[in-house]
Amino acid sequence: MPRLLLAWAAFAVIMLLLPQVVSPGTLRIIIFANFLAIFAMSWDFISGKTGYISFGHPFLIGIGAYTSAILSYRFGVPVSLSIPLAVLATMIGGTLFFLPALRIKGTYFALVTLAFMELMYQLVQVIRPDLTGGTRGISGIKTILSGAVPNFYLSFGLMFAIALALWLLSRTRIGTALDAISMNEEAVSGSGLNTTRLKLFAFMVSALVAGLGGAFYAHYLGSIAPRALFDINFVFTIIVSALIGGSSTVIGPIIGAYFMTFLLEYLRPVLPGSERYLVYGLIALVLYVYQPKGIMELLRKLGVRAGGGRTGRAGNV
Amino acid sequence: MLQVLIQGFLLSGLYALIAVGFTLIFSVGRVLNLAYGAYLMIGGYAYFYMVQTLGMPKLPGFLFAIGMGALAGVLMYRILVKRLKGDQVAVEISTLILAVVIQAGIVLVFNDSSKILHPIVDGVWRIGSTTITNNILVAMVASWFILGGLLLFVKKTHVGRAMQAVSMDAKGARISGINTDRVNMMTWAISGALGAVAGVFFASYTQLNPSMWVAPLIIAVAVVIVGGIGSIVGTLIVAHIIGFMEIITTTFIAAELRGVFTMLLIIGVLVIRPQGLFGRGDL
Amino acid sequence: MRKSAARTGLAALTLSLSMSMSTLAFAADTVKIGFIGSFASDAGRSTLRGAEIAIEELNAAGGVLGGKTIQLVKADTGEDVTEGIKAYEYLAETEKVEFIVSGDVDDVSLGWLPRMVEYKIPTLDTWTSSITIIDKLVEDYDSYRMYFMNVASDEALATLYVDFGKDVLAGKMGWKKTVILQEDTAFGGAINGLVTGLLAPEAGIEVIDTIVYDPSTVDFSPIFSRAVDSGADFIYIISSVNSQVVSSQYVKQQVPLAMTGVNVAALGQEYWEDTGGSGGGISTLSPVPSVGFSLDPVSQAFADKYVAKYGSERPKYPHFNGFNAYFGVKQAFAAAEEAGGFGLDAWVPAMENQDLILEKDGQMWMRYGFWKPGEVEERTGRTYPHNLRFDITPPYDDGAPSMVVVQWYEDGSSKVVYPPKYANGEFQVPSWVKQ
Amino acid sequence: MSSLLVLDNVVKRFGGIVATNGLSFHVDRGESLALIGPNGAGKTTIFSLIMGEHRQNSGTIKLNGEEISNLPTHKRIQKGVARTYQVPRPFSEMDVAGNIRVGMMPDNLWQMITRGADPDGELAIARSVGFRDADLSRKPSELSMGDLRKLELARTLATRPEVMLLDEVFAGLTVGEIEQISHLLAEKRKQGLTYIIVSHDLRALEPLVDRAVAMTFGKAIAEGSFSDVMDDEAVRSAYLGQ
Repeated sequence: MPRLLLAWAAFAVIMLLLPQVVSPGTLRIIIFANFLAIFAMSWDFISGKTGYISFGHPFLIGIGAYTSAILSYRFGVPVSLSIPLAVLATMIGGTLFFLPALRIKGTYFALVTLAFMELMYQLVQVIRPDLTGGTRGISGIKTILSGAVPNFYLSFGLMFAIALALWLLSRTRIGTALDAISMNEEAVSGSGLNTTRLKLFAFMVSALVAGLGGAFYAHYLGSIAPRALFDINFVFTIIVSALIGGSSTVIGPIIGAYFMTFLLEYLRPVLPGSERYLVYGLIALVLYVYQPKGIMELLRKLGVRAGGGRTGRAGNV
Repeated sequence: MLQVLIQGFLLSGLYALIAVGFTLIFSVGRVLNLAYGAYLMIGGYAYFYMVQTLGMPKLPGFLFAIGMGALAGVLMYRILVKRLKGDQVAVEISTLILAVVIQAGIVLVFNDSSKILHPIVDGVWRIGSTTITNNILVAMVASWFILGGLLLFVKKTHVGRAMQAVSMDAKGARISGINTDRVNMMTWAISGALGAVAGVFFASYTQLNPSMWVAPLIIAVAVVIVGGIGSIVGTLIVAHIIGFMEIITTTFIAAELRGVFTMLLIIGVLVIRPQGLFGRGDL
Repeated sequence: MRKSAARTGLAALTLSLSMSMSTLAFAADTVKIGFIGSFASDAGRSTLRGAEIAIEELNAAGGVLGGKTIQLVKADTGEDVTEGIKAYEYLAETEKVEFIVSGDVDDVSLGWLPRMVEYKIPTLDTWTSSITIIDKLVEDYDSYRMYFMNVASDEALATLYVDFGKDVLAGKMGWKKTVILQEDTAFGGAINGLVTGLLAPEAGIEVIDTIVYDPSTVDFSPIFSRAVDSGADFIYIISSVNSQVVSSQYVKQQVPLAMTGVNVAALGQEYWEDTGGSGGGISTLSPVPSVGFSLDPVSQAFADKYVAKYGSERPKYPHFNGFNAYFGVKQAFAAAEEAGGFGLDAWVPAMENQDLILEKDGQMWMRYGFWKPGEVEERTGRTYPHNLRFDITPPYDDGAPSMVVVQWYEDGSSKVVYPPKYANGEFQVPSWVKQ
Repeated sequence: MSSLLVLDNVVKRFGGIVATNGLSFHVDRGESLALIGPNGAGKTTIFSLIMGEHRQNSGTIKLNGEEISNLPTHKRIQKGVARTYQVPRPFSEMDVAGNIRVGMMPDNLWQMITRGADPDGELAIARSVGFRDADLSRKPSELSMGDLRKLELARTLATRPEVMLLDEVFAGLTVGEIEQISHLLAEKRKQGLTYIIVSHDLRALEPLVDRAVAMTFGKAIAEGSFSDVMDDEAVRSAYLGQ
């Protein structure tokens, strides 16, 4: 435990020194990676941990982003208030997400969440476009900080705090119990635990993270649009980040998010046109099919080989 | 009223056609093929390329589209699904990624702009203010024929019965000497071919564009969820529920709420009756 | 595992360092400008190529700002809002461009707009026509002053349509009632609001029903049935998303009612090819210059050059934003020459003063100029800072009209049918519509 | 001795099939009971009903005099019942210690977060079912069938049940493993654990129980000491008739 904490601290120190060495352009990429990492961690807390696969995670992120954006842009609510309210709204949305999970799981649950996202996409445009900005969304949302370096620190601080909190949480017995749900839900209730309450807890944590991430994301971007948020390509990026990194770990989604973001960005100078998305998708596909457990597993295997067959415990990080 | 009836039947026929290939994979392979919409796209673009770019006659164009769809199905099965060995989540996610890849591929080859297919059959006729194009009529009739043919195929032929057996109990089928791998591959090929046919009709209704795979996928998902997996007849019934609901919403309530009701129906059915309206039967 | 993660991090660091080094190498004798837009769409490509031709000409004529060569950096948005923001950041921070020309749809422009305000990079939009952006300049000129839009904003277009309604639809065709078919988008809502408010008082055309539809509608037959049953004389369509679907289903179903309005898909020469010829009889409002529009000699020279260079690849003929990008980039550099660079305090007023008048047959044909802040347009009584200087008062001697009405005939040709000054064809209804 | 678990006139139908048909029996504190009967007699259904995995159509199930029929599974476990399954279902990616940890957890989110695991307690339970200390870090995939049964017993015991329902604990085990488990159960019985056990292995069963209930077609047909039940006419014919 202390050794791993040290590793976290080292990670933080390296990242905090980063603006000294890399260009603002790179920092901007990292900012997006940080937000993607937050979303992927949020996804993973429901889907990786409890095994309830969500195909509609942008539903939660979108509630967070839209609530804070509407409150601050339309009603002049200060960001310090609009973000907590957005998180609250997202958690209420998370309860909606949770209702189907009481009765269905697996594929059907995934499809309901997809339907939730689609519904949200349509409703945002139809209901009160004077508030949501309809199809065009809202532009000119108040930003919290400006400039690459401050925003890097903000996004990294947020991401790091969430990651550390989730990591600490997953090391408690509740983390063990949630992992157990993904393996065998009946046996968890057969161990005298209220799985409904545990799942609700996981959904609330996930919604909290999604709401927090979504709200800060909106205030970082300065603009939101339904087409960018409630989009199957966004779902794709979140899920693939979590899986390619390594599901049901905390570090995994972070690695995955960084990998996916940098991959797409570093393809830009080489392939400026639409070939970029093709190559990007193909790499994701091949990596996923080759190693569904993700980069964490690859690293673990490498570590095992290098360490002469010692069984690594990287899986618990 | 007559108008709603006519338009309802026409649209529902198309929806049934779209959903049936998806149902097939879901009930036989027990996996959700999120790249199903891509078959429609591949079929539509293949037909467009042959007929409207190269100027070939319609029939070879149609056959080419079917072939491409079947090929896509087989490749998907061989390269992805088989490798993932029935891990449902892995198949869902990898087919989702694949759909995004195919979309990027289509953008690359055909560019981003929407394309319109000529009607496969020309001509219109009119009942009151209702216009019926022969094209849509043919799509509906074709849909009925294909669904009927599929039903016969599944019930009467050897391969069809093998598919049925696999859909009920894959392990049992394997023990009783059925080559489940081949049956699965056949199913993927047929599903791909059906998707391509649906794609040509769907595109001749609407348009071709690189993100066209999402809408039919959602229709297929809605039909399968509301109906419950399996049953070809169930697919037909639910396609009509959804088709008529859309027409009624558009005509009497508000045209912009078209999709909202479909989504609410999916969520409602899944939460209240997770097994679907017609249960989770076999093929 | 820790070690290897650190190693990957290090590799990423060196890679990004080497990238920023390479960008420095050029700095001395080049001016870097950026293109942001969708590479896969016809309109996006038109913009890019328009800008490329302008740059080629400027470089060939001895360079800019004391003999520097212009270098163009391209960033694809894929018509995705988030990718648009990343692309803008890439141009601004990794490539450090001095000026950006954009060719993309409304929500993508609205997406990167806050980045523009932050980086303060002069930006010219050639496609987006969203009045909401111009409104931001009205409200907060100082923050947004680096923004220019050289296409008439959507609000201006509605006004021209009302004139068309009065002169042609009511005047010539004798139509008195219309049903509006509006797609459920912000664009649709904006146009509908303006047109509905003006049609009855100004053109004497009554709006008897409005049908708002979902742009992803598969089957339009119930919608057309409702329109036909409404008893209107014609359908007024407002469609910017998936517009081909509406018009091709209209043609395929041979809806027995004339249809005119805004159909964005019909703005490019590829419309005929893409609809496989099933797009005849459609008329639409179009920005200037458009399909069927007869060009002045300067614009024609550009179009010829474009066709010679790119004529084998889609789009074979520039869309309106191709012209806008060509002239806009030239104007941006002309302003930069005057201002001694792209510093906002000098460049913005210089750009505001740019005024390119293109003449045909001895009279003003097209005009690339901008409304100045505070300058009131007479007819609407409001200001349009940094929007293309459009003219919505006939006989349009003070500039180009905001838009023209374009007609696609059933034989695949297209002409401008309104306003009379620019018209080279007649407004027609499809052959299956009984008069 | 008070009756710990009492089933009274329990009826359960699945569609048209009657799985238990007015079944009544009880088990006293400290007692051990065998539930025997041919395949399809409804033994496993009884366990499911007691655990709340299915709900009976009529009849009552009382634990310590309290009706538990309307409680969800986890509440019933908190009241003191627990079961093992015919096919062991461990948490596949957790080691032995982790599996036991889940069983030991209190059903209280706050305590689950704030209080850490109890490795000594886990070790004690693991040892009590015969695991060696080194086994604690092994994964289920590395365990033999006998060890999986032990793991299931350990996880179940970790919930500190008053009465345990043991479903086919000997199925799929080698002779040596059967002996081991029998020994273990005998030990637990001595310590005062109450259990109901279902098994086809009647020989292994006999020394482990105080009393037996024989059932067929969802009904109890005989009750009494193990040997009396086995000698019963009806029981013989039910078994032979099969």
